[in-house]
Amino acid sequence: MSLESHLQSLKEKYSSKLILLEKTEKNRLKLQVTQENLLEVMQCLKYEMGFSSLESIAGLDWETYFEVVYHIDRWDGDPTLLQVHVRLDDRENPMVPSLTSIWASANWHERELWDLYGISVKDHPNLKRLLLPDEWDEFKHKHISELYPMRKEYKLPEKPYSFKPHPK
Amino acid sequence: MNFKLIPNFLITRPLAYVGRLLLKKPITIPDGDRRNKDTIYYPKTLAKRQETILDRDLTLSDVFKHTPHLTPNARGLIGLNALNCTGCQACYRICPNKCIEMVEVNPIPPHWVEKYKDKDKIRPLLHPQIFIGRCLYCGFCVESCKFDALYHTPGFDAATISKEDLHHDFRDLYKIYQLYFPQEYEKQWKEYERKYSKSPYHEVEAKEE
Amino acid sequence: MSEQMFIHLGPQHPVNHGLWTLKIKSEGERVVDSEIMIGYIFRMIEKIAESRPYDTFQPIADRLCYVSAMAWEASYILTIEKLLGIEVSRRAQYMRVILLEFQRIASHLTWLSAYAGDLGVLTMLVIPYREREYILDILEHVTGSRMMYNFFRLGGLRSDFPQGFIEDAKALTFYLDERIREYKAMLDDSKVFRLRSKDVGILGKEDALDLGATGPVLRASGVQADLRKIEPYLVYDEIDFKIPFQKAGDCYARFQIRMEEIMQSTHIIRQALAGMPSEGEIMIKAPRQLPKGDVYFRTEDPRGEAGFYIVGNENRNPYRVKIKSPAYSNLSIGSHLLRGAKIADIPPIIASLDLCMGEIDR
Amino acid sequence: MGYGIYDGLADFLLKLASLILSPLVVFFVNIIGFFQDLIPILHFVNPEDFLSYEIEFQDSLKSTLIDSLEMTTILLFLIVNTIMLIWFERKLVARMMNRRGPTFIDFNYGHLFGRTWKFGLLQNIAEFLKFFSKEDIVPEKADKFTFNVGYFVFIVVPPFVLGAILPLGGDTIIADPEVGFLLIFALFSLVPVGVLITGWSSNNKYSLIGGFRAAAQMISYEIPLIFSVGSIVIVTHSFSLVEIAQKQSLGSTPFGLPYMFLIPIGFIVFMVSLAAETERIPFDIPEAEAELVMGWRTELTGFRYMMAMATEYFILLIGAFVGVSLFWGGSNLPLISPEIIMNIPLLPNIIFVIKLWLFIFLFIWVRAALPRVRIDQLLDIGWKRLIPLAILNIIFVIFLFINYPGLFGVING
Repeated sequence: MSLESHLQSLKEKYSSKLILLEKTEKNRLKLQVTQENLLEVMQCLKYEMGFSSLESIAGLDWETYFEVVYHIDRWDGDPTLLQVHVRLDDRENPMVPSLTSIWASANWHERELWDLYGISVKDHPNLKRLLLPDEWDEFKHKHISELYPMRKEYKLPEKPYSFKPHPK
Repeated sequence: MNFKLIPNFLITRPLAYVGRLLLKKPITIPDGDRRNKDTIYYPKTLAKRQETILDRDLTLSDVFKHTPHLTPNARGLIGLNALNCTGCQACYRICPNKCIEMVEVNPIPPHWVEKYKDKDKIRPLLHPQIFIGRCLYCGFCVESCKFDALYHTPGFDAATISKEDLHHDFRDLYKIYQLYFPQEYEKQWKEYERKYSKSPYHEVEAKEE
Repeated sequence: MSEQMFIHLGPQHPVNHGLWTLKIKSEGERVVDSEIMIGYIFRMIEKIAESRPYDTFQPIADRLCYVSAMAWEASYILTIEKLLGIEVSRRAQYMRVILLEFQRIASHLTWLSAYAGDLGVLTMLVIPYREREYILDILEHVTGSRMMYNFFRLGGLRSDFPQGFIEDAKALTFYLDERIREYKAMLDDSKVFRLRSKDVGILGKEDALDLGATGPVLRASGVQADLRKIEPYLVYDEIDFKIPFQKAGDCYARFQIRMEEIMQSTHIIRQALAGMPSEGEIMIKAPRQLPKGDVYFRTEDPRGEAGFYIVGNENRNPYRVKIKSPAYSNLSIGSHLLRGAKIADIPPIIASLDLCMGEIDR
Repeated sequence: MGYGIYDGLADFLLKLASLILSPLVVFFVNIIGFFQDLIPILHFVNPEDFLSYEIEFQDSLKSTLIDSLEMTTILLFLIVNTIMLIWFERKLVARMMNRRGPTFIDFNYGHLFGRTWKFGLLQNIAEFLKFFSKEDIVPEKADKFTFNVGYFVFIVVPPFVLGAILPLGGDTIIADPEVGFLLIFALFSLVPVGVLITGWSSNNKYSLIGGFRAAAQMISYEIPLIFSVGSIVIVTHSFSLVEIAQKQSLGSTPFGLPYMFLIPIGFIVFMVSLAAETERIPFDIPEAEAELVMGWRTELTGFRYMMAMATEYFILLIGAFVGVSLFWGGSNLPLISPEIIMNIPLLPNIIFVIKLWLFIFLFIWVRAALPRVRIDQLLDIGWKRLIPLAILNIIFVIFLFINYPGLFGVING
């Protein structure tokens, strides 16, 4: 199944649901999907198209809305990398369906997404904090921006140390 | 040595491999000055010499006597040739960890005063002060310095007793530069002494001797 | 002894190379279930990358995985060059390939000493470091430092190779070939080593793809996935080399693959040394800003497929840098591999995944 | 010396007591003897049989006086040998890894050919003293009694008691009871019990698993050990090490070959099971550093740890003593008649010690080359490979013994 045939089969099957589908490079595909039919498209990708492994899930905070970027790729036959964008407009509690049922490797990536961005994941097997310590909530219970470090509101201190002039 | 000749019954080949190592001369801690100084690029690697094994058995007490001689382009402590530095703050902007702080030189040195003779106001001379504790030794400041004032020196002993000493003042940097580039230092300092008598960079030495 | 026992292989334990916790629920000798907890050296590097000019992030990209610093530097700089569309001179590309392959050999040698050390072969705990010392020495002469090189620049490298480097590099490759053949006598031919490695931590092909294995772990399960062949970057398409892959999927297959990869790397280095054009400028001036747009570029790191997803937004600081780390996905397989294994098998399985906590915790 | 097992045992116990407390015993025994002559009331028992016993007691008194000096020398040899064994192993394992091993703590043997000649001989003596200064921690919730006494009785005492029965060359031996190496193996089997008790009573999960594994391993490897040695007993009709060693000289076996060449399978089985018995790589699972930290020795610190480590090497040394006398022919060399060796005063002892250290070199050689075996593989090898091999070996030896009696130094069948 070469790259073009992927393109064609995706177009006719989901012409309505896809917002954007294009071929960016030699073996790269870009796909924009809405949050509702993400799960369905992913299932089709995995079982029909043979996109066998999910590489990484990246969260993106565009101040007014969130975006989640999935990288999925296949190795057998004609290896291609598919980049799927999902836009989440709801800023208070953004939510993404979990893909662990399709790709087991999504487990850790989704836990990290929830841990650093606060994008909750629906029916994820064990949604716990992965990288931050479990007591992180008590440290920063003041404001939501303090809770999820990768959001834009969470500012790093400008100069983390004080400069003492040389005693000479 | 080709181990295929030894019949492989359960564990005979590993024993042969280890036995051969037993007979080989053991490698010791490479001595400090194992590099002959004439070639620019000393091949410590095996390529040029069959064995890099030290002929003298180095014991622990010897290690403290020898300072390892690093390669000429080693990226160790940073030295500052204060006479070239014009305080353009290129290093201050480029530093990834914000370790560099520009410090004003209060008794303005004579070569700077002489530069602004005709103008009415003398621009304050700034020199970098590096907090070596946070420094990544990445070398961006040395590359970005257009007046080749900052140098990488193969120095590595930045350990100090108190945390304050980690802030290398421009005088410390000048001393490091002098330690590792003695010829250039002597040449420039002699010529500077001929023109002007004293400058703030050298007060420190006077006090210490 | 059927009642279950909880063993807590805490952060500091000889079996996990680096700081992470392995909680095991074991029944007698067999591991029933295990849970992996990471995040002990979590530095939020992705946030640091967002608050810092894009070209000064490189020394920190070095420190992602301290054993293969050059590989991470290369993937960061290549991603930025792809985003900015910078052309690199052929000589610089050849030089990059040589340095990357040396770094791959050094990383595999470190892995070998960790793996053999866990199995108890005392000699092979020490010998690979002797070879790695020679490689670090060559890299020290080229870049100035032994592990954190910071040698890549936009458009090429910081400085040219020193005089006399080419003969030494070639001689070192022949020396390494000889040593790797000797390792086979020490490890491949010893029955006890095969006894401890064969059929341990078996990973099927579907499981490997589903669980997201990369690099030698994936190739050990029968998938021919090597980015240097599939998405050739730099000058890998002009150099011919084979991708070693096995079907067994156990620790022994991973060992064989890594040894074969070292042999391939020395082969690549020799070809690159021969094919390197003699002139070509080394470095260009870094442009002021990152353009609007995003790029995902992946390179073949010694541990697997390392990728950077960088989003630019007309600013000197990148808007978002997502780091895809191979050891992170390899470690997530851990609990699957350990299910049903024996307690004495934990060290070989964990060591065969070649973990490096710097890039896992980021 | 063969006047009845009971008396032999009494003689051995007397000698053993004198061995451990030899200086005191010598002084104490003399005083009793002296008073007995002065004050007859001490003959509280019926004087006749006591008298006869007394005469025997008198001349055995003289032999204790001579033997006690010999005993202290042999005991000192054993202890010094154990310590130097640790140095020997560290130096050899280091050289097999292409590095130099301990060189720093030693006298300076001068500068020759531009080298400071130092061999690190005092390294293990320094460590020996270091362990004395280390704090001796008893884990808080540990079972105090068994941790203190159980550990000491079962791990440290048997090897030191064995010191009395070990031959050192031709006929220099403290007490040579007929039971010979049966007594050695009997006391060997006490060690796993001690290991189990220490592991269990130190209230630490790791040492518990280590203790169970050690017990499983040692028990399962004693069977092939005794089978392989049994095949020699069939041939030589005696348990005492000295006699077996003498039988492997020029007169009895063809070309004076030791039993290693005549019963090769027995030798291999003996070596493998001895490696497992003394927990050497590739069988040192109980303290497999990788997942069990230090196995059953995790909670031992300071003096305890030093005793445990010294005992481990002492057991290896005793294994080497038994191995050399049984399979390598004690102080006899092939093609050289034993009389020549015996006449030169110290030669048999020197040959024996050289053979001893060669025997230990084999273990160190294997230690540097092989990885550790898993516990279930270890038990597989023990039960499925070694025991059938050992039985096969016995059958083979019996077949040889019946058809070719001259082969094993037994003249008339």
